[in-house]
Amino acid sequence: MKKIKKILIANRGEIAIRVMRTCRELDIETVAIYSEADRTSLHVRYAHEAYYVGKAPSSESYLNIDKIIEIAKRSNADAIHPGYGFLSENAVFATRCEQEGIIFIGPSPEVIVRMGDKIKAREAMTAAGIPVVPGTDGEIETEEEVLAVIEEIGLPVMIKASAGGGGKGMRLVKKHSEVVSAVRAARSEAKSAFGNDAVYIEKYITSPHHIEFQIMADQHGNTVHLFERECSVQRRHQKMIEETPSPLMTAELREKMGNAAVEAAKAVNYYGAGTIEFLVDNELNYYFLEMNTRLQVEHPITERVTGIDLVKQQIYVAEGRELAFKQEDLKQKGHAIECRVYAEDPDNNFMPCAGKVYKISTPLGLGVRTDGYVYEGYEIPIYYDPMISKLIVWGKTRNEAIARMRRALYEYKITGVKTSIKMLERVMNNENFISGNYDTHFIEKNEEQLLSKAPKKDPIDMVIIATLIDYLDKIGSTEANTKEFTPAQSRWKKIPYVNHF
Amino acid sequence: MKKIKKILIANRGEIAIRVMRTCRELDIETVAIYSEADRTSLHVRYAHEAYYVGKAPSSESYLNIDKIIEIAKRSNADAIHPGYGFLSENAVFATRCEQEGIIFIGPSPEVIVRMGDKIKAREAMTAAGIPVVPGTDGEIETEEEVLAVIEEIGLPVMIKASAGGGGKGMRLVKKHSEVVSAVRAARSEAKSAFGNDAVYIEKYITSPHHIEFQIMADQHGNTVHLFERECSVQRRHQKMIEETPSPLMTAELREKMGNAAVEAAKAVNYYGAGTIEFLVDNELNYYFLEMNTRLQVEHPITERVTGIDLVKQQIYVAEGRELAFKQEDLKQKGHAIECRVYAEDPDNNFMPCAGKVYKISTPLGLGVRTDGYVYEGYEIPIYYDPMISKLIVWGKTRNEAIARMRRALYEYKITGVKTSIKMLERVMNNENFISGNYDTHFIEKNEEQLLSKAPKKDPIDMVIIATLIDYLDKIGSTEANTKEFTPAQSRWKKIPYVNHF
Amino acid sequence: MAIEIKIGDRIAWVNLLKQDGNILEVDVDGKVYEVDLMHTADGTFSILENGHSYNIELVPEAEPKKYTAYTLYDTFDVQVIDAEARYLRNRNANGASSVENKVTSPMPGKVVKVLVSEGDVVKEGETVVIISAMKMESEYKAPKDGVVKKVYVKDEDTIDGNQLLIELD
Amino acid sequence: MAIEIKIGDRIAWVNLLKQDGNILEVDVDGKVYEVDLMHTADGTFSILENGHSYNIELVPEAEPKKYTAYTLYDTFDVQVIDAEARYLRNRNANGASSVENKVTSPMPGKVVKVLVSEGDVVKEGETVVIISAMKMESEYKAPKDGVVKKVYVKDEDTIDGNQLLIELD
Repeated sequence: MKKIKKILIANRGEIAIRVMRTCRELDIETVAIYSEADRTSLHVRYAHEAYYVGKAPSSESYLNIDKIIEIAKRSNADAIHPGYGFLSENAVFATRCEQEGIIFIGPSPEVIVRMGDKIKAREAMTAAGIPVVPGTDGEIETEEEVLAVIEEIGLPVMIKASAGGGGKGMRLVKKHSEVVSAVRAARSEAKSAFGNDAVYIEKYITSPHHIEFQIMADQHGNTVHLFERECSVQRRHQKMIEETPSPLMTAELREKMGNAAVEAAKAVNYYGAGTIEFLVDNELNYYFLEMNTRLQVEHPITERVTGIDLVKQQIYVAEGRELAFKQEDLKQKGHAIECRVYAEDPDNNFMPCAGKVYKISTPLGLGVRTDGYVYEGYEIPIYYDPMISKLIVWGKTRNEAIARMRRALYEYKITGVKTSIKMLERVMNNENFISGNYDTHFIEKNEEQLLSKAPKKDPIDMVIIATLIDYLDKIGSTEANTKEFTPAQSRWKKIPYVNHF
Repeated sequence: MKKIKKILIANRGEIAIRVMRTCRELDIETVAIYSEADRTSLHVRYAHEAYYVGKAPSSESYLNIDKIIEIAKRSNADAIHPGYGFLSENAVFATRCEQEGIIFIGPSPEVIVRMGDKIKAREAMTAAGIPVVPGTDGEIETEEEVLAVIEEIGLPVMIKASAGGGGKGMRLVKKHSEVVSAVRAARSEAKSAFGNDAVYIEKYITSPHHIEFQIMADQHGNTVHLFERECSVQRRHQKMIEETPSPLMTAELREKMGNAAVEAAKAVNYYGAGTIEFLVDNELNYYFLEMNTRLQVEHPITERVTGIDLVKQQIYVAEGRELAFKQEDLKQKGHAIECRVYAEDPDNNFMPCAGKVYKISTPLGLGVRTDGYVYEGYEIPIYYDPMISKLIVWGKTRNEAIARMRRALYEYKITGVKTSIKMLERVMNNENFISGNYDTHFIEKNEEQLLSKAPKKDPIDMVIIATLIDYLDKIGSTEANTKEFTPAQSRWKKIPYVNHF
Repeated sequence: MAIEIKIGDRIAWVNLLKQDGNILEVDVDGKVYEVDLMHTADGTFSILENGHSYNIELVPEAEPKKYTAYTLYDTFDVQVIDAEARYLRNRNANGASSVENKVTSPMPGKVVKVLVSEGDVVKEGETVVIISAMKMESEYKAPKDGVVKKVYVKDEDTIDGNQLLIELD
Repeated sequence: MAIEIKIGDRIAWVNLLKQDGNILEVDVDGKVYEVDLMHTADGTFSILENGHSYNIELVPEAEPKKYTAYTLYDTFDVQVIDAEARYLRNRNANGASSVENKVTSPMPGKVVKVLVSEGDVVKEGETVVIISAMKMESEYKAPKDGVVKKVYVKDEDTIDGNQLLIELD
């Protein structure tokens, strides 16, 4: 067993900081890499060491294998944690790490290749007796091929990046006229996200539930699951809200799917943290969708109900330790929900919205966790994912968790950029969500309530008064702060004396 | 059963916000009161309604019973939550609430009188068969009386405020020469904190552990305990760090003391949340010390290991509901630690240190909770308690919790005022604390390590360089920002182009 | 001092009647409010009105005297219309440059592809530019039938928010 | 540009040799560093030096050119000693007003009781003023034997940090 002393985190944003936090708790030194757009990003400042990796576009920085390996060697890192996205499911990278004697914190390159290739993954699952989503074989090389395949299996279909994940490089096609632009867009996204623009086609299942199981396995053949996550609230095929337990789940189904997930992992000699994604229909039939051979964005809800730090376990497994717990030691305690906060405009088709953050109030107190990375004055770059923070709450019951999430979202204020926060609040007030009655079409089906603004109980006249005062203050402002050296000031405007009603 | 719809919080600071958070989760409207010093304090801005209650000194504001009752009636509040300190253990106030038809969220006035009078409390406990701390009867009226009592029972003794709690109005006396100033100081503190300057004397037990049990009881005779809190890390007789479970505790002792605590509560027909404080010696003998008939500062660690929102339970009990759980439903899961962050100077005898907060970085991520109320630019008033925040962490084991607390304290940066943060970090690195080997004299016994600064692995030359640049920037600053209207700016200094090594 | 303030579609007439430190008397469209108002230079407002506690954050926009206002439940576009603003507005009204001729990008991003050239004939709804921001591509379409008058960007350009991309005739 | 910077007990001589945007070459007491330095106007510094990432927060004190510096492990008092500061320092040195004659309060608070009057004879260690801040009372004692020359505060006064309370002869 090799004790890891220094880890390079080949990522940015909230996940880089998430990993570094656990490293600090384990007394492991951290090495950050940063692109030209990220010199003042928080992960650079949180790390013990930080090195420039390349230009802003990810293909020249966070996907630059040679440069990352060079930095790892230069800084004497024992191991590399890839986070999610970028190189986390890149077998070439995992192989390079192995060749250079650097521990890749993740499964073996062989498993990444096999599970990353969605076709091969389906074959492996079928062999292990696990039902798979109906679909076609093989990857698609040209747009003409797509049209040919659609002729065969009919519409609607999903165009999916073969190397995909995290909802990137996916497009639903309902009409022939959409094919060309859908393929081009999926390709282009896949290229910049994964460095691989191959896509394939899958039959589109109507009204499914997206439920996944968290797997943790060591290098000694011990494999457990850490229960399910319900991830059906999605927009643009990207998860928006996750919860555990799933409102759909029964104890029997949980055991059956959990065992299937463990079997699936064992079938490919999996080790580390991984996720088996299933589609579940309303009759509770489930189909293997894909395996993500990395940490998921939504891993914190599993951490909250099981009490297991998944990053710590990833590092322990990478060191070669045996898992310290067995399946029977694991319990789901209470209910956890995660809301992803995106810099985007929910009123405008969820269009990503880069820009400068003006002010932030972070929700705190009982049962609330935030994993974010932006700060006041931070300029969100246009080059990367629009997710700026994750808000995770826990409650003894699902109702308590929903009420707490509503409270936390109320407290969460990020100004200067458009975000999904108010939209997420509306989900927490949605009757179908509250009753647990939703599938992956939740957003479309509840569009009217979700996109309509709340009745105006708002103090519009107070906004007008505030604006007036700010305006008068600015035009009358003669006290331009030109003093060179000034100590800390109260930010509240000085008035000669404070009155009270 | 009366559903409470609106609660006035007769408090300020972090506990006012703590209570309001749960109110928001329960859809209960909140009414804040504020003194002249608190117009821009966070609890005023968090509440639905806010009313001015009086001048800055607490005797004229947060202890002003008439005015608070007037505001409660004017705002149509159904109930008043007193928090801790101020009027939380004031029977006159509880009685007034009852007379005015306002629910006081706490026990009956009779119980407050009985347990607030430490002498009567001791009598009740002795009658219930619970061992009490050896001490003298009766309150002390004059300083001469004190000297007479000391003649009888000998030194050292503790001077304690009869109405005391939270470490206020307590003074240890070892020498005769200290008596006069100790009594005067204890009195004066008690007067301003509780509006009652009566003090009494108790024999001082050497090297005790301060361990308390959380009680929750409804108005239907159901009483449970929510396990212990170890509160021995204290300075100036005020708690600094609390944890649960206690490193000293055994399963047998826990059951014995837990039962004693439940018996103690039942003996006085207690309802609501309360705490039975015990002194425990190294032979694991325990003595009833006092009962706090209110929420404790350190309640969050109990919430974390039991999953119970104590404020929610307080409100439910006040509404007349039965407890939804029995003793056997309660379990301690994992380990929780709380560090209290005071605005004080640990290098200067923990002297309180008011002033303006410059910047704050709040620790976030897995297993971390903060309950605070100060913000950037906030001016901490000189009139109230110096505690500005509580940092609570959870870990699966005590070691994981300590490592996490260390990480969280590392992330916690409050500049502009002196705080206890670095001192708390040194406790987390103290060998005796890590091995669980400590009593109430922990700080004195470990003074050398706790007050010495860490070896200078610090980048002093980097501080010098930063200062140089700031200086050059300010003297060369011709770009005084005199523009009236400017949009959000990145706060990082603009440079023509960013270079990288 | 009375001015007009535009909030959403509403234009309110507002007048500060009296100011005694933090206690203000303000007339908004004929309704008189007495408020206790505290604020910071960077736009954080705490207003107490008739017991109620209101928090408002004003974020200045790039254009002077324009704000985005954040309240508990909503976000508003706010604009102060003083004498100067009225003058500018009147002057622009004479210029009559219709917005409908222009394709602009509301967000910063990168130009993936410009699909038209100057002089091209385009139909309403036809994609003219593709912009990529934060891994998502958006297609910008012609707002009406017309002829491309001017193309302001080219492939690979990095663009700011509210930047003009294409002008039609 | 070379200046002196006092940090704790050390006085360092520091010289900015070269500046290329964020890349600086700085000489500190003869040791030359190449650093990548980014900072905000309000004193947040991110410095990369030889791969290491350092975070420093500079908080300006009431006195010009004085800071409190916060690093990962410690807090430092820092002062820039430029020509002006040197001049002032030399001038004060001639004035020779000894600190040991004065009782000052480092923190803001409220005067509970002044126990001496002008002309009183006091002994070293004798309590002269009681200050209350945040519910705790502190006793301020005479720094040496002497006679009270001047009393600057009275009971119930609210005082600032670093305020002079009593002067002895």
